[in-house]
Amino acid sequence: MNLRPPLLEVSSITKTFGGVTALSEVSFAIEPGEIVAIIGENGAGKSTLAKVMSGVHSPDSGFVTVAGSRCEFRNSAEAAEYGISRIPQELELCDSMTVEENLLLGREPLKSMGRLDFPECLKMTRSALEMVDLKIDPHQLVGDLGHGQRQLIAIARALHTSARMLILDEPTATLSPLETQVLLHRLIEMKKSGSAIVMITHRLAEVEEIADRVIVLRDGENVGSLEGKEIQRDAMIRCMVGRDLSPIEPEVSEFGDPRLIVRELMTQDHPEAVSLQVRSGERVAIAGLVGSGRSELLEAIFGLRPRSGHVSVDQCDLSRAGVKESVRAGLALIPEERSSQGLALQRSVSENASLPGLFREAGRFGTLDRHAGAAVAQKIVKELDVRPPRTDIPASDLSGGNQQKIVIGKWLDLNPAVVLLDEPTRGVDVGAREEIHKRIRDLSFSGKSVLFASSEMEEVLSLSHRIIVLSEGKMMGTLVSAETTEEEIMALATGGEIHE
Amino acid sequence: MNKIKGIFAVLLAVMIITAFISPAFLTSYNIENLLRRSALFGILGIGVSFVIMTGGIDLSLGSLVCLVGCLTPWLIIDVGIPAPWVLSGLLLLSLGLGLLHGVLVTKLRLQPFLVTLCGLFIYRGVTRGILSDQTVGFGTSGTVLKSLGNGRIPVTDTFGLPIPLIILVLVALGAGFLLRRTLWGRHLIAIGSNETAARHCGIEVDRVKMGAYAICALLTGIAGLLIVLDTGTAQPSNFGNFYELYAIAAAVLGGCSLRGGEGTVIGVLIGATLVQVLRNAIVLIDGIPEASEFAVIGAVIMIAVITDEVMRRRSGKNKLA
Amino acid sequence: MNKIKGIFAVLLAVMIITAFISPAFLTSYNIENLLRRSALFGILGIGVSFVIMTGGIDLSLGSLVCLVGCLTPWLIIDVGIPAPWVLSGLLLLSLGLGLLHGVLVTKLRLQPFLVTLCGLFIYRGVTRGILSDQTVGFGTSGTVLKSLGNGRIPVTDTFGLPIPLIILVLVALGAGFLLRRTLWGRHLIAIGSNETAARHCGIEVDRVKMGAYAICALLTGIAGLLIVLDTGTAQPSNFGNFYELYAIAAAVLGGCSLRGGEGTVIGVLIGATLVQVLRNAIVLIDGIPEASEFAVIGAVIMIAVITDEVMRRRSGKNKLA
Amino acid sequence: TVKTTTTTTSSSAETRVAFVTNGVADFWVLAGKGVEDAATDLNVSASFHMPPDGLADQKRIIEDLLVKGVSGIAVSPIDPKNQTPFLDKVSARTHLITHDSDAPESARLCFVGVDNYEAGVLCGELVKEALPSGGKIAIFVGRMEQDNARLRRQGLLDTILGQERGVDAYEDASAVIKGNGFEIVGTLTDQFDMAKGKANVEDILSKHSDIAGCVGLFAYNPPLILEALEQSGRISEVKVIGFDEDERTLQGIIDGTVHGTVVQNPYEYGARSVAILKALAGGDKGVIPPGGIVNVPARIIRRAEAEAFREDMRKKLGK
Ligand SMILES: Nc1ncnc2c1ncn2[C@@H]1O[C@H](COP(=O)(O)OP(=O)(O)OP(=O)(O)O)[C@@H](O)[C@H]1O
Ligand SMILES: Nc1ncnc2c1ncn2[C@@H]1O[C@H](COP(=O)(O)OP(=O)(O)OP(=O)(O)O)[C@@H](O)[C@H]1O
Ligand SMILES: [Mg+2]
Ligand SMILES: [Mg+2]
Repeated sequence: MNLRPPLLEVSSITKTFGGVTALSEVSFAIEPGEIVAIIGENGAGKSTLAKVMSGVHSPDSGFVTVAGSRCEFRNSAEAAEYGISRIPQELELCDSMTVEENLLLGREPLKSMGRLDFPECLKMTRSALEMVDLKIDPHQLVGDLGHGQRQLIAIARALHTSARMLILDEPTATLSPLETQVLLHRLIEMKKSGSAIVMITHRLAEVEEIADRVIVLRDGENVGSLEGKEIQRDAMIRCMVGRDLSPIEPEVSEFGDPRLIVRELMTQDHPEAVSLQVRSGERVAIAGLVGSGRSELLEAIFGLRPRSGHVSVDQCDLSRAGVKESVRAGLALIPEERSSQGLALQRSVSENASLPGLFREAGRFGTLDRHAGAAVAQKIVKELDVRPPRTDIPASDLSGGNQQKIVIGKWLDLNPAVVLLDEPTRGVDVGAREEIHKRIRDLSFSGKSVLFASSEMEEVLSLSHRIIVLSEGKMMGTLVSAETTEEEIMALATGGEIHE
Repeated sequence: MNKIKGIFAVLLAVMIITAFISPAFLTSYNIENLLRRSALFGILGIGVSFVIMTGGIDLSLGSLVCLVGCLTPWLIIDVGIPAPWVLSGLLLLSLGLGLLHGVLVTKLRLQPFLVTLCGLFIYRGVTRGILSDQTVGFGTSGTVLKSLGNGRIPVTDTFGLPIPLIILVLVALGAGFLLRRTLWGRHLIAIGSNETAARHCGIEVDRVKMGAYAICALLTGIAGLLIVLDTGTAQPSNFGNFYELYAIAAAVLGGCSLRGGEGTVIGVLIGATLVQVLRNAIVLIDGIPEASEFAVIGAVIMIAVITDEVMRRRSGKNKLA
Repeated sequence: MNKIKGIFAVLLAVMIITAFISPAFLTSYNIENLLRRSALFGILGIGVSFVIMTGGIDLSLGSLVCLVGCLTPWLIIDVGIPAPWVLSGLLLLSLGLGLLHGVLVTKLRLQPFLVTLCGLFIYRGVTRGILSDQTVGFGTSGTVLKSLGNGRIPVTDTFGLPIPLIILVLVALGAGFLLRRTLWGRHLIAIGSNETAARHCGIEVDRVKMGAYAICALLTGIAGLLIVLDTGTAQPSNFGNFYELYAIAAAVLGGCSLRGGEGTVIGVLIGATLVQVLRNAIVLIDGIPEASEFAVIGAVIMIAVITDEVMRRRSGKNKLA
Repeated sequence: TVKTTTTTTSSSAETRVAFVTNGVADFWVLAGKGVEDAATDLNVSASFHMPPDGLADQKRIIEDLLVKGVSGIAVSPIDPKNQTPFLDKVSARTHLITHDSDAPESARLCFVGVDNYEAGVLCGELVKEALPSGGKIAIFVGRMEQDNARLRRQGLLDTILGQERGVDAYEDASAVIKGNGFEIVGTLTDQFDMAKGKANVEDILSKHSDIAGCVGLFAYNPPLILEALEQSGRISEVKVIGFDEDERTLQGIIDGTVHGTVVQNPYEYGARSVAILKALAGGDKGVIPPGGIVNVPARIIRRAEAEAFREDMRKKLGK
């Protein structure tokens, strides 16, 4: 071994928030040309570690060393000066600005006197977009893009900084296999050119594919690291959860009458008519690439977007209904972007969790009890194992995965007849993912209908009975899950492009 | 509660200092006056805080006070319509205008600041136009009616509860109940905290918001009535000028964030009282030049806000990001 | 650009209608007056739009106009300090006050609305206190200096370019350059758009924001100077009253969103011009009672805003969520 | 500098009197000077208040003064007719007199000042003198709803139009009024916004190329008229008639650009009010003249009197 200090080293970092210990005595080091994956259950402290490394949080004790010299970052700008760049778990983009402006934010090319160099800007933008294979007008407003495209922009921005040290916090949670492959490919290239990469993810297949080393966090502690051949799904799960996951019970599927009927549904952005039905007890997946219109379809069914065509739930015609009527008719939508669509982050867990179902507790004139909603919130927190199990803290104090549990819990508690889910297990750890999958299955066993969109092929294949594949808002076909493969889905999803 | 400790401390401090310097401060006549004035501005503050909690703002408030305040004596005395009709008509009008603000903000998705800024111009302009800029008032008549604004319920020989205070208490209790103990109130706060999320939860965002604007305008109308019943006369060009700023200041001092989703009724009352106590103190204490009145008010508000912030930081609950 | 089509259309409509009804509208004397007035309010509008683009607001603007406007003649005529010293001193003072706002907003993390509301009270109070509420003015002296505010560069026999217009053009070009062509401008807009994102991208949020408040106050100071040089006299208790509302209205009409992150200089200029043309039209056109002036202004602004919104919806780029 | 706002010249703490104006203006600053001088001479403690925000503000200040305990208040009611009940309440608690504008129906003990209508008549005479053959004139004023504005304008109109509508009349401010060779093209208000006040003059100049005279009813209006006229180069064509004693107005009279101005005597309002209140506090009701009006006449200042008048005023202000 040489005596050169590692590129970055964190030494016995401890970080607490109020009473909660997010990290305790975590140490690890990373060398140039190495890809380290950090895995762990929700709330294990992964994002906190990423934030400490990139200067967003300062640790209570312990320190960060870059190339041998000890650093105390006061903000992320200072970390950036050391070549450390981070893609946050929740997107941080400027919606009222263009793709180009977002991509170059904080590192705009300059001429003299602080003037921007526009031709150079455009050149850099093009090359950044190329890195993630995103074909998009650099002058489009970011606020007009779908979630997946926005995620790709965040990735492109970080990749293009050619940082010495790149930290990615769940970058692939909403990417489909195609975009994920592009990303992983880029990461390997960067690694070869000597960058160090830290990747946080719950998708263990990706870890197997690219990680040189895996660091496992549990309750804020570094409980082990795996290298080379040890990096295997089961080993990782065991290390993370501390036990094996119970195998899924085999199911008997019997479908009843259609509960959700959608006919000739058209929306503003994708004027392609979509018709589908989901029967009682059935689980249907919607698959497609980033921007294929999955979220848009779900939102349109739910009544969030202006639409034409027919939607009904249990014979109840919702064609002209708004969200409120949809909810009362037994429809629920678990949205994709939890920070903007799912939660009011500064409000308490209790307020957030009880919101959609609060009307059930209201008296004749809409009056509420002093403790209205508290019981519901307690129940959700307990059933979904939210950590820490408190309902009085603001939702922003929960880790990403735990926030997701609140979003799911608050809707499932309403016991809806038809559940629409958009990326249901985004950012959720393997254990909780199984738990959520189990609940979704239970729903269908009790005769409910489930329609979900997911970018994760494993989830699409294992959780659904049928798969509807979308491409550019058009239904490309329907596949039976038991008889299809990932390749077949992808072929359909990219169908539009291949024939071009 | 934590949010308003600082303001409350400053209010207490101002009261103690004034009482110490001027013996007149604690006379029952003065306390009665203070209670009446704070009540009037408290009603305005509570009104606007509903709108602020949704993340909106209402700038039209001062002009609406002008509209209602000037039309009341005009319709009753000059036109000769019976008082009950006038009062209920004008309150309905206020409610309607509030609803209109709500419709423009929600259905046409215009910025609340712009909509109510237009209201600020239009209501004052219309009032001035109708009255051709002439002062109106009750003259020596209408004493029964006027007791709504300046009447009192005697408690001791020298002290009586001003009627506006009683109205304020009712309004405050109602507002508190509405905000904390009804579905509507919870939805209002949810909208202010994250409108998209609220919409995703099936909350009828537009309806609730319209309600908030309507309540704000209605309370403004009530305050406008009480104020003109108290003063007895009103000038279209300056009646209610800047009241929107006093009301918003009271609401914000009382812990409402202009980004929405936060605020307590009790805080707004403390905020409204602080401004009135200050103005009273400036007259009572010799040696503060009246011309500098505004400077003193501004400075004390600033001190209150900073105290508040420092206290909150001390309590360590303050976050960085 | 798309954002201001509606406003521009309304401006054109108002101009055409006025020109049609009143032959005086297109006389060179009137156009000159209009240009000068629009220039003065344009400078204020551009100033405040910097702050609005960061997602903040500046309510102290009218009072700062008062402070600068009243102190200028007082210091020059009554105290007898040489004009160059006074001008540069007061502009420096404005800049300093702007920086102070910036520091309070960023370092103490106070709400901009509150900070500048205190400014609104304090600056007016201080001015009134210093001058004991007396009117100040240049009398018949200071004509050279005053030509900065009311001077003109003759172009034809009857028409000349008002000097304030030239200053405005310089300010507008500077502002446009700063916003669109420099790093600082991009960062400013990014902060208004998403402050956390900007912070995490390594932008020095506090510095940029302080700069925005400083520029706003400096431009306000310049406008205050020019206005008093134009009117020749100023009264502390009402000089500049409500100017913050006119300036903010111009900015918002011109496409600035109060949530920050949006806005164009040209839009602000159109917004400022619209308000001035309206006020001019009301006097020129017979039959509009002057008392209803505000009502007309409010109504036309409302029409402009709605036209704008409708046009934007037509263009189909409108989103729901 | 002059400390005019809360002047407390204390020596004998017994007698405290207060002088409340109807708003903030220079005019009142002179009155404040009178209050101050009288207080020193008569050895009483007098405070001086200018409510900035109209009626509600005036009411608030008077209430607070009662709380503070004063033995007499002199007030210029903003809306005498409607404030009568309130003034009655006040006079039940202290010695109340009115100045500048009267509330004859109320229980006030006496009134110090001149009728604004009379002042308007004087102004009308100046206009007729300046424009013997009539012509188009425009009137500029801060606010029309103030009683002094209405009365001044009515006195002016009645005089130049040769009519006798009297003190209770009100003629629509937006109407064009013709008669007697004169045409009043408009009465423009500015709500005390200086920039608007000047813009009003400019707009009238663009609208009427043949305007013959401009009348400014409030102290700051004549200077704004002069400013606009000088800039447009029509200073020699248009006659300017003013009110009150702004420095610029007086200079204009001396320079010949202003035909003349009507001045009241605010200094005397202040001084006499304090004297009367002191006497009343001492139980001397003899200071109240029969009829209850203490006349402090307004007068006309033309070129001949301007210099001397200005000297006198400066002396009073201690400049
Ligand atoms: N700002 C904060 N305030 C208070 N507590 C916090 C804050 N941020 C994180 N925590 C707590 O710290 C712990 C670790 O959170 P962190 O976000 O690092 O988890 P994570 O491993 O990234 O989880 P996930 O997989 O769900 O994203 C959690 O218990 C969380 O509740
Ligand atoms: N609010 C919006 N305004 C305008 N266009 C939108 C909006 N949201 C989505 N789109 C567009 O609609 C298309 C479909 O987006 P949608 O979010 O439904 O895709 P998706 O399949 O869910 O993919 P992902 O969520 O991974 O981006 C995209 O091209 C996107 O640009
Ligand atoms: Mg995380
Ligand atoms: Mg999606």
